[in-house]
Amino acid sequence: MAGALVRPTLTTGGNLAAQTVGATVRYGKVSAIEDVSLEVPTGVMGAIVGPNGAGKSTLLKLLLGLQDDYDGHVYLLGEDVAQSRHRVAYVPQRSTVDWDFPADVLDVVLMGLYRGLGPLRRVGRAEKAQARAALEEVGMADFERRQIGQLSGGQQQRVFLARALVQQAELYLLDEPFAGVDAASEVALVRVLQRLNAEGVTVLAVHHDLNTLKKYFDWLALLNVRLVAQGPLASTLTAEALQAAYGGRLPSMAEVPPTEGLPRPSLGADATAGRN
Amino acid sequence: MLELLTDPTVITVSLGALMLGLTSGALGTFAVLRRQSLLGDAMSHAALPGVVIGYLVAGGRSLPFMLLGALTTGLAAALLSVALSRRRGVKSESALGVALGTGFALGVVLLSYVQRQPGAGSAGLEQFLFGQAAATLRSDLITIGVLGAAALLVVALLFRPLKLVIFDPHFARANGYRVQLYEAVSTGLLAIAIVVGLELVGVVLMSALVVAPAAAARQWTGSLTGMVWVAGGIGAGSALLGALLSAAVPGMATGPTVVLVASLVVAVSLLVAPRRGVPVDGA
Amino acid sequence: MPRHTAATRFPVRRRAAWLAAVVLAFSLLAAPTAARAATPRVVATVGMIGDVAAELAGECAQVSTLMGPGSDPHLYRASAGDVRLMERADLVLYGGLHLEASLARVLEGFASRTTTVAVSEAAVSPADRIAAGSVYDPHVWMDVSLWRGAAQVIANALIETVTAAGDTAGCAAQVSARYADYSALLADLHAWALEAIASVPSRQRILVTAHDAFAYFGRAYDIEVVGIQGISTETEAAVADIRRVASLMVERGVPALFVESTINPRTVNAVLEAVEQRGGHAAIGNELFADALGTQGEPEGTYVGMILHNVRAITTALGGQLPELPASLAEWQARW
Amino acid sequence: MVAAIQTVQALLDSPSFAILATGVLTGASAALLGTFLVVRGQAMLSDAISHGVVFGVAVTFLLTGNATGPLQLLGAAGAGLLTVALTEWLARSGKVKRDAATGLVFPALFAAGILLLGLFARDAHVDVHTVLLGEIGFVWLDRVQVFGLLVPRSLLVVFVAFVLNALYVALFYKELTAAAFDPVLAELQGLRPRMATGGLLALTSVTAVAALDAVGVVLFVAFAITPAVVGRLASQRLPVMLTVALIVAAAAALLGYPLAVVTDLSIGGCMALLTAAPLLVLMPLTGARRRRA
Repeated sequence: MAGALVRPTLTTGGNLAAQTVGATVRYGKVSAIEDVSLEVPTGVMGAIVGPNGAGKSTLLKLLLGLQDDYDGHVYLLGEDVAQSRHRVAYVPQRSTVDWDFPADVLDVVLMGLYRGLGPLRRVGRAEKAQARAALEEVGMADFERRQIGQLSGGQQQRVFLARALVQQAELYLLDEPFAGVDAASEVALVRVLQRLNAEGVTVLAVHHDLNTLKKYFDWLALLNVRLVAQGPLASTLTAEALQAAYGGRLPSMAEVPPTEGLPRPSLGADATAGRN
Repeated sequence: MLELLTDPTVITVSLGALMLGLTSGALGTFAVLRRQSLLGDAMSHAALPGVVIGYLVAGGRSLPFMLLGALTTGLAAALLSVALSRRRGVKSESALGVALGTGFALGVVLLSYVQRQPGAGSAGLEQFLFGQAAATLRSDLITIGVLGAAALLVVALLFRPLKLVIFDPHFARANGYRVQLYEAVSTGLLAIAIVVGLELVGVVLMSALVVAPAAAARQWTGSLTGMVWVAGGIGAGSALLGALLSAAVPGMATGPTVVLVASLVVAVSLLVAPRRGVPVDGA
Repeated sequence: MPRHTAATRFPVRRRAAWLAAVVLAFSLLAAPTAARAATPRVVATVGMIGDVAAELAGECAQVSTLMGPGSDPHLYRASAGDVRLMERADLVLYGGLHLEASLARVLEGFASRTTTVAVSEAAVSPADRIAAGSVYDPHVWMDVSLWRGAAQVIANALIETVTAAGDTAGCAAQVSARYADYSALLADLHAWALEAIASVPSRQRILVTAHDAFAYFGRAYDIEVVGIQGISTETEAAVADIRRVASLMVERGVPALFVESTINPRTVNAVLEAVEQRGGHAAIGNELFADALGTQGEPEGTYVGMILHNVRAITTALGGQLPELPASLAEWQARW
Repeated sequence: MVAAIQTVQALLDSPSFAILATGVLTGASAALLGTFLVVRGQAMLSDAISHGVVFGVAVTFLLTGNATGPLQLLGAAGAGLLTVALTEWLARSGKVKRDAATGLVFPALFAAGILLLGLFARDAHVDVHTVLLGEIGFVWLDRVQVFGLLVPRSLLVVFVAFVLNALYVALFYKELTAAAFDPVLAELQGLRPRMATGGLLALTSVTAVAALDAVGVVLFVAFAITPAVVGRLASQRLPVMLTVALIVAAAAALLGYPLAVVTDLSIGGCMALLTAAPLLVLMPLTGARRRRA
C-alpha cells in the first residue's frame, strides 16, 4: 500500500468526484470490500453494480464517512470526507429509517436543510419554499402534509430524493434508489437524476437491476468484494466483466425482472441494512 | 374541593408532579422513538448501587451525594448497554437487560455490605427506590424545576439535530452530525429526569412516566414537535390529576395513582385516537 | 469451564470417584454443623431479641443478631455470614407475627432442624395483641410490660438450650437469676415510662411518626399514636395522609413529630412543612428507634437504652417532664 | 440402597448444597428460557413479569386475606401471564413498538396492585415487594418430605421448573428456533410458531414466579438475560449460545456462593453479579464496531 502514502489529489487533480485508494473493510474475519481503488470521474451518471454481498453498500458508506474501521484512503471531490461533506448529498436505503417516526413529508425534506441552519435559526419561509420546490420536482407536491408512514415505497424514495435535492450538492450518492419502488416513481426519480446530471452534478448509485443499467447510467463500477472493472458503461459492461463480477451467479438478462422486486420482502432489505 | 385546591400540601405535591410529568413526558418522547422505552427502567434499577455508594462516600444519608451517585451509576448502566448493543447480534433490549440486572445485583451486594456496618444510618436506603410522591418538599420543587427547565432548554436548543439523528442516523452522519454525541445527550437528559423522579415516585413508576405520555401522544400527533408538546402535556396532566385524586381519596398513594391515570390516558388514546400512519404498499 | 465438560467424559469408575469428591467437598463446607461449640450458639433475628438474650445468657451462650442496627426487618436480605450463623445455631429466636416478613415462613420450617422460638408470638397472648387488618402488629417490644413476657420466653428457651448442651457450669441457674434481675429492671423501666409520658399535657399527647410501629407503645403508655404511612414500611403515603396528619397536629398544637432510625425521613419532613404552611409550629424530635436498636456500643444499642431513649425523646419534645430514674436504672443517667 | 439414600439426604441437609443446587437450577432454567427471549429481543420481559406479579399478589391477598401460600403463587403466575399477554397484544396491535408496550403494561399492573392494597387493605401487613422476595441463603431452612427425603421446598420447586423448561425446549426446539428467526416461514412450514412462543412466554412467567419465590428478583432477571447475552457474544449459533448460557449461569451460581462466603455479602447478589463477569473478557474481544479516531 506504498502508493497510498502519496496524496492522490496531487496527481489526479479535482477531476475525480469520488475516489478510494486501496480501501479495505472487514467485518470480523470476512472482508466486505478488499483493496478497492475506485475512481469516479466528475459529471458521470454512475452505478455501482455487483452481486449480493459484494460490498456495494459498504463502499457507499465508506465514501460517505459512515464506515468507522477501514484501511486505505477516501476522497470526495478531491478532499477529505469531513471537508467535502457539505457538497455531497446522500439518499439512504429506505429500510434504514423508522417510517413510523412522527413526521410529515415536508418535515423530512426540511431535514436536508438542517446542516445550513444553526441551532437558533428557525425554519423560515425561504426554507419551506425551497422544500416545496424540491417536492414539486419529484412529483410529491400534493403530499407535503402526509404522514411519512402512509406513503408507498416509491413515494418514500421520492421524498428522500427531494431531501437530497434541497442540499444542492455537487455529488449525489444513492443507496439502491430503485429497490422496492413502483414503476411511476422509478421514472420520476430517474428523470430528476438525469436533470441533475445534465447540469453537471455527479450521480453515483448502488444499483441492482442489470436490465435498466444501460438505460439510466453512463458509468459503471463492477464490484465483487474486489473492484472488477470500472469506466464508461459502454466499454465496461462486457460479458467477461459481468462473468468476473457475478461468477456462476450471473442472472441471464432475460431472467431479471424488468423492475427489480416490486415490493421486496422487507426481511431481505433489513438483512442487507443490518450488515452495516 | 376548593379547600383541596388551596391546601399548601396539595399545591406542593401537584406542582412537583406536574413538573416531573412535563419533563419526563417530553424527554420520554425521544427515548420511545429511539426504541429505548425501557432505558428508564434499566437506569432506575441501576441507580441503586449509586445511592449506596453516595451514602458510603458521604458517610451518611446525604441527599446530594446519593442523587449524584444514582446519576453516575444510572449513566454507567446506559453506557454499558450502549457498548453492548454495538456488538453484533446483541439487541438493544438484551443490552438494557444486562445493564439492569448487573446494576441491581451490584446494588444488592453493596446494600448487604452497608447493612453489616455498625451504624444505624444506612436504614432506608432501599426506600429511596420506592419513592414517596406524597412527601414532596418545597426544596424538591426547586430541584425539579431547575433541572427540568435546564433539560427542556437543551432539548429546545438541540431539537433539530436530535430529530435528525433519531429519524435517520445514516443521513445525519453523512451530513456531519455526531450521532453518538446527540444520543448521549438524549440519554443524559433522561438520566437526570429519572434521578430527580426516582426519589419522588420510585423505580417502577418512574419508568412508566417516561413511556406512557409519549406512547399516548404518538396516537394523537404526527409531528415530533407536536409529540413532545402533547407528551409533556399528558405527563403533566396525568401527574396533576393523579396528585389531586390522591389528595381527595385516603389510601390512594400518589405515585401509583399518577401511573394509573397515565395508563388510562394511553388506553383511551389507543382506542379513540385517529389511526395514525400505516405504511400502504403499492399505490 | 472445560472441567465440567470433561467430567461427563470420565469413565464410570472415575465418575463415581468424582461424585465422592464433590460430596466430600460439600460435607467439608458443612463441617461446622458437626463440630458443635462448647457454648451453645443463639441467633436472634432482631436486636430487641438479641440484646435481651445476650443480657440473660451472659457467658453461657454466644448470641448473635442477624439484622444489624441499620437494617429494617421488613426488608432484610441475608449475607453469607448470616447463613453461617443460622447453620451453626443451637437456638433461633425470632419475633414472629410477620415481623420478619417472608423470612418467617422459612423460620417456621427451620423448626424441624433446630429449636426455633417465635418470641413475640409465645409471649403475647392473642388477647393482648393489637390487630392490624387480618394479622397482628409485630412491634410488641414497644410495651415494656409485654417485653418482660418475652424476656421470660427467651430465658426459658436459653435454659432449655444450655441444659441440652450438658450444662456443666450451672448455666441454667445463672440464666434464671439474671432473668429475675432483668425482669425487675424492666418493671422499673415500665413504671418510669408510664410516669414520663403521663407528664405530657393530654391535649398534645400525640405521637406522630412515619409508620405505625408505636401502637403497643401508645396503648401501654396512654398516648395517641398517628402513623403517616401504613404499618409496613413499604406502603406509600397518599397526599391525603400528609394533610390528615398535618391538620391534626395544628389543631391539637402538637409540638413535635418523630423520625425513626430505619425510615427515610421524607414523609416526616413533608408533614412538618405542611404544618408550617398551615400556620402551625412543630419540630422534629430526636430520632426514635422502632424496628431496630441503635448503634452497637452506644446506650441506644440495647433494649433498655432504646426504650429510655425513645421515652426521653418523646417526653421532652412533647413538653412533658422527665421523672427521676429509679435506682435500678440510675447508672443509665450517667451514660447520656 | 439405604446408604445411597442416606448420602443423598446428607447432601440435602447441607446448606451449602441446597444453596448451590438451587442457584444452579434457577440459573439453568432462566438461561434456557432467557436465550430464546434474548434471541427474540424480548429480554426485558423477565423484568416486566417480576414487577407485574405484584398485581396478582394484591388480588389474591384481597380475595383470600393471605399473602403467602400456593394459591398466592398461582395468582402471581397468573399476573405474570397477564403481563405477557397484554404486552404481546399491545405490541401486535402495531400502535406502539414492542419495547414501549413492555414499558406500558408492567408499571400499570404494578401501580394497580399497590393501589388495590392501599384502598382495600390499608392496615394489612403485606409487603408487596417482599412477599415474593425469596432469599437464596435460607432455602435450606424450609423443607418438605418427598419420597422419604427431606428436600428444601425451593429446591424442589426450581427443580420441577427446570425439568419443565428443559422438556419444553427439547421438545419444541425446532419450533422455538423457527419462531424466533422467521415466524412467517415457520407458519408456512406448519411449525405453529405462535404456540411455541406462547408456551415459551407462559413458562417464563411460571419460572419467574418460582424463581422469585425461591431466590428473589435480582437473581432471576440477571440469570435470564446476562448469560444468554454472553452466549450471543461468544457464538452466532443457537446451540452453542444455549450451551454457553447454561454454563455461565451454572458457573455464576457455583462461584458466586464461595465469593459471598469469603466477602460475607449477599449470596443472591454475588451470584447475579458474577453472570456479568464474562463480559469483562468478551466485550473487549468483540468490540468490532468501534469508532476510528
